[in-house]
Amino acid sequence: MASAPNLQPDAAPEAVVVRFAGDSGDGMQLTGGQFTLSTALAGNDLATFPDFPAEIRAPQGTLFGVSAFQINFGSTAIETAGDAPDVLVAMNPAALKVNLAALKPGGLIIADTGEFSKRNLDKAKYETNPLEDGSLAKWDVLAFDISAMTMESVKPFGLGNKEALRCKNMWTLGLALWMFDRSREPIHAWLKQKFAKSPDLAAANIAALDAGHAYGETAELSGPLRQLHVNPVVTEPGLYRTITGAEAISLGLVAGARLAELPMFFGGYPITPASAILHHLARLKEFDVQTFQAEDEIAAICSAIGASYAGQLGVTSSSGPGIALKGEAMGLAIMTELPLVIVNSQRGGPSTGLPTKTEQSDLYQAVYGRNGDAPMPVIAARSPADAFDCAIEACRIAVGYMTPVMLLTDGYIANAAEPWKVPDPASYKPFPAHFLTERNDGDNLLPYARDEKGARPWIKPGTPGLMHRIGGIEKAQGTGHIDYSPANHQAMTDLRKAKIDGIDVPDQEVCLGETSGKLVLVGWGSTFGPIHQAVRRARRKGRDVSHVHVRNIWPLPQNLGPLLKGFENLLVPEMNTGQFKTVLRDQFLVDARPLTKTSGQPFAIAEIEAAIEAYFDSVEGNEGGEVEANDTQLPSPEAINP
Amino acid sequence: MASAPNLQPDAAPEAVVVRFAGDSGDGMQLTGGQFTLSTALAGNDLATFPDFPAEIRAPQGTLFGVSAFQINFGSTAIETAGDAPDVLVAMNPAALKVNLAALKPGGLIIADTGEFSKRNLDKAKYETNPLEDGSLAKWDVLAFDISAMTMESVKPFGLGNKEALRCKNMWTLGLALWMFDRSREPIHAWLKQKFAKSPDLAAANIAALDAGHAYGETAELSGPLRQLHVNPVVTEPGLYRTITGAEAISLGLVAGARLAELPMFFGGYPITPASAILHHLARLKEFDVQTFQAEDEIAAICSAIGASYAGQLGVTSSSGPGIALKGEAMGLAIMTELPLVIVNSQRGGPSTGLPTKTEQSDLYQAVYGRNGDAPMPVIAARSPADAFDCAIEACRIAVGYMTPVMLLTDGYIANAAEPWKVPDPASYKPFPAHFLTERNDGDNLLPYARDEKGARPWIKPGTPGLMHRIGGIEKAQGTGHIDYSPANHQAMTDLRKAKIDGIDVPDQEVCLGETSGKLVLVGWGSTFGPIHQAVRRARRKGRDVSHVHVRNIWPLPQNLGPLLKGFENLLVPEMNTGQFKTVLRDQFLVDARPLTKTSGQPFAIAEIEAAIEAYFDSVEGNEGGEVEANDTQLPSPEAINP
Amino acid sequence: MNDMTPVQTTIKDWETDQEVRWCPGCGDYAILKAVQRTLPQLGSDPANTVFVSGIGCSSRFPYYMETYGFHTIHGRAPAFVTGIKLANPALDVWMVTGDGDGMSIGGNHTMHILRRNLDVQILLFNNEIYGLTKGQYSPTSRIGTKSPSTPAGSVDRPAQPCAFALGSGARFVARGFDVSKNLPDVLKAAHAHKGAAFVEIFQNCIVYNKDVFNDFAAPKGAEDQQLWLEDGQPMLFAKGTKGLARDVANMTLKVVDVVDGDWQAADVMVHDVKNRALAHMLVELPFGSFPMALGVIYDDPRPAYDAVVAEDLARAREGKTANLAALLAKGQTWTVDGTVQDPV
Amino acid sequence: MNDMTPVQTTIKDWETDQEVRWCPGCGDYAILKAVQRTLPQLGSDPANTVFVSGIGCSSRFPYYMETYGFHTIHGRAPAFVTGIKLANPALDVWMVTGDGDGMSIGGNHTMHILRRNLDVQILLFNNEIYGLTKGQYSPTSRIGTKSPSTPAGSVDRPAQPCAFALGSGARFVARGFDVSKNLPDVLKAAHAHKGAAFVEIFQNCIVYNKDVFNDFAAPKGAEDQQLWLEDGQPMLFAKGTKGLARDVANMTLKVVDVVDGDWQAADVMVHDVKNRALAHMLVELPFGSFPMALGVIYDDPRPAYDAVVAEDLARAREGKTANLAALLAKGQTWTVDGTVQDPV
Ligand SMILES: Cc1ncc(C[n+]2csc(CCOP(=O)(O)OP(=O)(O)O)c2C)c(N)n1
Ligand SMILES: Cc1ncc(C[n+]2csc(CCOP(=O)(O)OP(=O)(O)O)c2C)c(N)n1
Ligand code: SF4
Ligand code: SF4
Ligand SMILES: [Mg+2]
Ligand SMILES: [Mg+2]
Repeated sequence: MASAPNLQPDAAPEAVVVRFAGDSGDGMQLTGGQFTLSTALAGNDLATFPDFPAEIRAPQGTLFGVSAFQINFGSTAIETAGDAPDVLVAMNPAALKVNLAALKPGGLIIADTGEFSKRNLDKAKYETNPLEDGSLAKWDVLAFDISAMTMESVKPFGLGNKEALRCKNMWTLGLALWMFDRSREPIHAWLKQKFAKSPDLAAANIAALDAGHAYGETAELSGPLRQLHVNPVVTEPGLYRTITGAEAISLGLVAGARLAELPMFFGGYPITPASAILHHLARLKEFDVQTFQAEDEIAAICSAIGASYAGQLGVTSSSGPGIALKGEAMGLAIMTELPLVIVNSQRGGPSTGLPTKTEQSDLYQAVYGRNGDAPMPVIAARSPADAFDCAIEACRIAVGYMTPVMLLTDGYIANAAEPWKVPDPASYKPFPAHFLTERNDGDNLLPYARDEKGARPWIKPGTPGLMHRIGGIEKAQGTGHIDYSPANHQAMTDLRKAKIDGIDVPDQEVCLGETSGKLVLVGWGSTFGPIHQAVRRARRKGRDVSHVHVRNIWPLPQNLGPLLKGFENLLVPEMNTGQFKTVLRDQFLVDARPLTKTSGQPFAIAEIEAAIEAYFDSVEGNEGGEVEANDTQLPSPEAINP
Repeated sequence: MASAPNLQPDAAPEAVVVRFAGDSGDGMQLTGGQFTLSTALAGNDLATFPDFPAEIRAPQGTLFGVSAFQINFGSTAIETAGDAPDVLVAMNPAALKVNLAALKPGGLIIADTGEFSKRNLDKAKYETNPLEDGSLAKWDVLAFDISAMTMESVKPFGLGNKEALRCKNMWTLGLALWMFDRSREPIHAWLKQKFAKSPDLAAANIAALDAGHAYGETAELSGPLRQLHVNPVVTEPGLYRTITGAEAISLGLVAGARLAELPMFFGGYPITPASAILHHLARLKEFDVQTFQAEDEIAAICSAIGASYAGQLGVTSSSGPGIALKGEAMGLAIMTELPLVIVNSQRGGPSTGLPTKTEQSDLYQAVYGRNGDAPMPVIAARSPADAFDCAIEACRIAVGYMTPVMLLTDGYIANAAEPWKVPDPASYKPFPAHFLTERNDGDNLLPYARDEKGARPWIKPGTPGLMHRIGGIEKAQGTGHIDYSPANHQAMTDLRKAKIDGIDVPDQEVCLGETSGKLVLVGWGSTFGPIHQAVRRARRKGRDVSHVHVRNIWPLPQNLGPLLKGFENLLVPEMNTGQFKTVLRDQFLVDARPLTKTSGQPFAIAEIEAAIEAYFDSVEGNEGGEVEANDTQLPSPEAINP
Repeated sequence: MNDMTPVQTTIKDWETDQEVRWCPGCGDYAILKAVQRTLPQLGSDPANTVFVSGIGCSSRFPYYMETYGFHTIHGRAPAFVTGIKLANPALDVWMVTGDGDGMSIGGNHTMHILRRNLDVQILLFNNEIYGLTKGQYSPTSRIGTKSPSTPAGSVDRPAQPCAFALGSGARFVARGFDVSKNLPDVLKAAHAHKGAAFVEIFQNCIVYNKDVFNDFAAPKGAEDQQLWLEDGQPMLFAKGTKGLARDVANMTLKVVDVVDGDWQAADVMVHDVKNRALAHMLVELPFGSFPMALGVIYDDPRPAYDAVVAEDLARAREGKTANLAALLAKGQTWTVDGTVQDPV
Repeated sequence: MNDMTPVQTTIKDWETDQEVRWCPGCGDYAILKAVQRTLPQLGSDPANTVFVSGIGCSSRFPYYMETYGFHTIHGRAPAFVTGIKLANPALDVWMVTGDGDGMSIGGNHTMHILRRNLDVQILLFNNEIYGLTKGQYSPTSRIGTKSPSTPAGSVDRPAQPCAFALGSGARFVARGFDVSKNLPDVLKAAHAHKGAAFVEIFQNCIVYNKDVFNDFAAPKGAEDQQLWLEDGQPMLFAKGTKGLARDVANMTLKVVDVVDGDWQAADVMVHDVKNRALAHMLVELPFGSFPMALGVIYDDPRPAYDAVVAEDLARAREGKTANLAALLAKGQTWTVDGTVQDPV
């Protein structure tokens, strides 16, 4: 296995990337999920990424019916699901065909010969059997009849053919557990609980798991199969779990409402990849959460604004096309100065675009996409775990400053999972909402009076004596009456702007490297992982390069300008045609160069590394540029749903 | 009248500003219109601006029922309706109250004492009669009973009281005609034609007109009333008319469709101040124009896209809040690469904002306001007359590049009128649309093949053999089939961007001053007038300052960057909080400083002049800043309609 | 409506200090007065009352009511109302919209608030025109309406708000007109109905669509064209000289003459506000050959959306404790020393 | 439909080279086949036929039809169709939408295209679920529908597409279901109708809302619950053993038994596709106590919008010459030497 260095038998590799791929029906996501748990228990850091089939129920054995799960785990900090896999488990020809290109040269292929029938080969558009025609020469191939061995192992339990074959994924998992020297107990426990109602199934799956594990032991002696030990990573002690971005945002919103001491009203309309948040919150009613599936995105945001007006924390969520529809209503929330959190799970655009691909191309829309001078805070999550804190921050700003806030995430973060140190809710500082209970100007009520932060009072309908009218027409300072007078509009425009500009945003930190120097990579959102890893690798090679990752897109941290000016060169990697760089250039007049990628794929670490090298070799590309697109990159989830 | 220099009896003033103000019922717009014609006939250059009452039918005599018409005319190029009036005609107390603040110190007030009754004074919230309590000391006042004199003059025609009084405005016009030494014939002719059906009314109005004129002659001997002669301006010979921005855009669209040899489909939904375009086009059906009033803005743009798909020139139009709703559909037009013209008549924002006030605050929305990487050309009209050519340019780009185009105008341009040298349609180069009639790749059809400009072919449904499917999901290069592959999305994103970046935009010219130097004012849209005048005045004082006015907001002219870099300082006056400056700083990394005004009012020349002076005196303000808001500026039209 | 302890108020308590800015003679004035006169009789509490509107002349209504008021954006009032009521079902919410606001841009939200049956009074001021934007024709304008956007007259078939409401699933449909003395009674019935109460109010836009309803809504002289419906009462009009009877063959209605008030003899049908089939016929009666059906046409309550949602929430929360820490630690967890917590 | 000279085609001519990507067993396949089988019988010309859709599983339909096709954005198909037909009334346009696309986000456009009566066939695939976004409940889902967004079951009252269509002013309303052998006949009737033809097609989403229509649409065994309507024929079902008769008192319908096929004796009512009152009753029949009304429920044409608009344009253009130069020089003009041209 010479050419896959980190699979050297005796060396303990720093990180390994494994991809489980099979037919939608083969239960690859389950296999991956359990392998992830065992990996976590083994103390490795990890990142995973699911790769669903494009269709909702694709016909069996077809290319577009392939489902895969990739995990990257290691003994150092892992921040991406990895560029190219070291190991590919292919449960059928289609799975092999679709995922082969991504496999590292010299990587290992584990294939179930039982599924490489003429019929399946045809479905996968293979003329000849790749396992036999030598086309896989540059990889190590381990092909054997997993189907048969599974059947064999579960015979005692007298399952039907179909049911018996369903245990294949556990057999495979067993083999994988052995390969990376993992304990089977947690999986046993999990299976017992999962099939509590049908002990036979539980036993059968366990038998398959053990059989796969046993096969590894016996087969080791010969062939390319070797056992590998990946050392645990040193991490803070504490309670951990894996979490996806969608889960983290949902939980963060719940925590945020808690800290604001408000019930939450979530007005949503299904859209990929945002729906997951609606689904999560719909199950949390007992946390004073109410979810409302509106007739469209406009009604969703308007209902959320209505709820905020009535005294709850209004939240709405969508993706690009749906966010576009909410623009007019955002303006009303800005004009009426009501709190609101708007979550945008970005996907490939424009238009319906690539609903299941990830992209960061809605930043312009978030910062600039409204009629009139309509300033609105924007926050971007860098990772699944980070999304939790970002959601809380969004709630804090919305309630504290009486303003809508846009929270940006994307398809990658929404679906990717990573270990998360379960936080103690008590460790967060509460920011209770205050409601006006009596007139605030002697006998007069001033709905548009302002506190030291520039925020107006929040007045709940139903409060005796505080009746007043608000709306989308320009309001008079203080009274909030309709006022078209020039001086007032000038003043109100300034006040709205000053309020947002003045939000207390934490100072920007440098997440890796010096606070000044030759080159800084400025990122935002889900590019954190690849940028961070690339910068780390470059620094290992002694490059003077730093990584700055911005969470507060608007307003920007006070110290960001001076900080960036301390570097000779700025490179801004984004999954768009260069949107954040516009904000930086406008605000700080710094020569931020874009490093763009719009293939619907996350950056590969290597791509960013290459751009850094290009800079230091000062060849073409020094000025940034665009990443070569290729089809062999980390795929994004493939559920087609626009 | 010492303090109103340009009203010196014998000197021929360079320019004079007159405002006619009265009750909605007093026919001030008519008076203004006719005075405008006579001014044009006298060979003066001019600019006018109407100031409608806030309400649709305000009660008589009330402050919010005042209707005014301002005209600025002179012997040099006139580009704004003027800062402060030299002459104010006030037909009632309310008209005086509302407009007095705007009047130049030492200016002349002409008031109809007949209307200064206790009742009207109360309605205007006057404790005492301003004509008598000396509160008008710093102005020249000419108060006499116009009502009575009008009644007197029309007695012979035995009109009813109400009808007789309606002739007041003609009496006033007569006086104004005399004041500025104008011929009455054209007005006579016009009145005869207007009242062709009731000769008595015609005669009465003419009598009133003549009486007012005669009054001037006799009264001249004594008092502040003097006759003034404003010399004609030297202008190109030819046929002229006055035109508003809304008319110019409508005519420009008609001309554009003609030049493209296409029928026009206009899908609109009423909104102030955009409705006027719908109204104009609805009357031009014989020009192969079809207008469709949709159920909302979304349906309006979607129907226009549908029409473009079917082979017509689709056009849609709205203002801020309506444009916000169109964002998602714009993305579809960008993805399907269909021609479309989107007109945005900007108004004060955010939200419903100030529907009848003017602002330039939708530039961010125009350039950046869509989900995904969705580049779209943006053009901005600088004046009513300019709007005609801009509309043609928008059509040319839309059809030539198969793309939606945004045309920006605003409430000021839409309603303001200026003389327009009627163009010869034949003088414009046609840009006929081409439709694909047969397969463009041998036996294959490639709906997403590209011509040298990067545009795809336009294919009309109904064409035999060219059946194909398009939609909002990412398309494969060439075939246009659904394609989610990374390399394709990267390529298509690049192609869409390159097509727009490559649009042949005319080089930027310097409209006043040198092509390099100390200071350049960079404007766009309706700020042209005040910037131009201010720069002209400053240059007269010997200031090294130039004026660059950008029509092509996106993509920007190729030479704009180098041009701007030739100046030491850039000042960008905008009626927003500084939006265009973002585009300039991002694209050229030049230190463009904003000079902002967001009072819903156009800039006054003096405000920009002051900013230029501030720069040269290099005191505070050098860095631009924000214009002092005050309520005594040129008002924008006041029809309240949101 | 919503349950509340009655509060003593006078008409004055419902007037704001804001100058009313409709055109002199606009039908909106009469409606405003009718509403302000009705609320004290309902014992409503201004502090607990919310008026929500979209955009239009009609939608400026909230500014003139001394209650909580939200003048939102064009056509979306129902969505705001939904959020308000779901957040606080105790509020008494009135929605004011126009034929453009509620039937053109807002038609979809109108449908869904009716379908869901949110507890709110919906007043649609139908003047068959876009007043605020200066007189373009609206979806309810009659064919041939000349307007700035249809100089040669409109060609669209007009929408029928009450038919649309029924088709959308409305459980309360009523009609009135601006200057009608019966308007307060219609408003009271709407308020008494638990759930979405849809009231179409014909309103005279004297500037852009003057007197288009005069055939039945003229201040006087048109009474004979008004069919004022009352539950359990015969459907009589024209001072009892005419009535509506069953046309059995076609399963529809016909006009019959009533001699000396003997309506039984004339087979005049008795109005039943719970008869949905009848409601469909009444809202679609071709005016001219038939009178204009006014008053409460249909009133057959179903559980209100805000109420069922509240129950649903209560059920979901029942017996559950909201332990955030536990929620965060849910699922498969581990501690760095490697023991599993509650494997799922 | 639109007038055209019939073209000879076979089912093959209507199939594209694109791989059909619905879930195996999805009802959409059956509908696709029914449409592809019907078009040759109509003599339709693929080059003159346009399929327009919004977004949803159903809305992917155009990709599988070898015609012109536009897969637009969610809920807006009717607006695109309107632009297409007004630009070129000669095109034969079919619109495909879903219960989410057409009744949720797109409800308003659905109403207005029906109200205006644009000449188009509207096929609404009603699977009572959001298929493409993985199974959230839709506005037509029944109360209690468990879905990712309603884990405890939905509480909204469902919308009724056909009732909504009638309330919106539809002049043609029909129903069918995916695997029904009668579907082609329903499609033909829709195509024959000049104006907006609304067809609700019950469709089985076997993944997220499996077999919810089985009570009347099961491939076999449910025939007795189907009331197939035919103009001029008695409203019989259950193999002629049952029928619908007038409930005169309530002016509605009731189920009666028919003995030995003597439906007259049982007073079974004869279906009249032009009877609007009857249509209202049929689309709202409570299923269970009544059968499901299928086939052409209502068909009473009115002038199509695109046709009247075309006439309106012709009228406006009649005798007028389009002289652009003259248009530009319209109004009060002057030449610099100061003489007025045609003072208005
Ligand atoms: C998004 C948006 N589109 C359009 C408008 C312009 N607009 C304001 S009110 C109105 C129609 C009003 O008609 P209606 O609802 O009947 O109210 P009325 O004035 O007749 O009472 C329109 C089109 C707007 N304010 N916002
Ligand atoms: C503006 C916008 N909002 C939401 C979506 C997500 N979306 C796509 S299809 C769909 C609903 C589909 O339901 P239906 O119309 O019933 O079609 P089906 O899949 O059931 O055939 C939704 C919500 C979208 N693509 N665009
Ligand atoms: S325009 Fe019509 S509806 Fe609006 S205020 Fe005037 S009269 Fe009333
Ligand atoms: S999800 Fe349902 S509707 Fe969509 S393709 Fe699958 S079965 Fe058909
Ligand atoms: Mg109206
Ligand atoms: Mg559906």
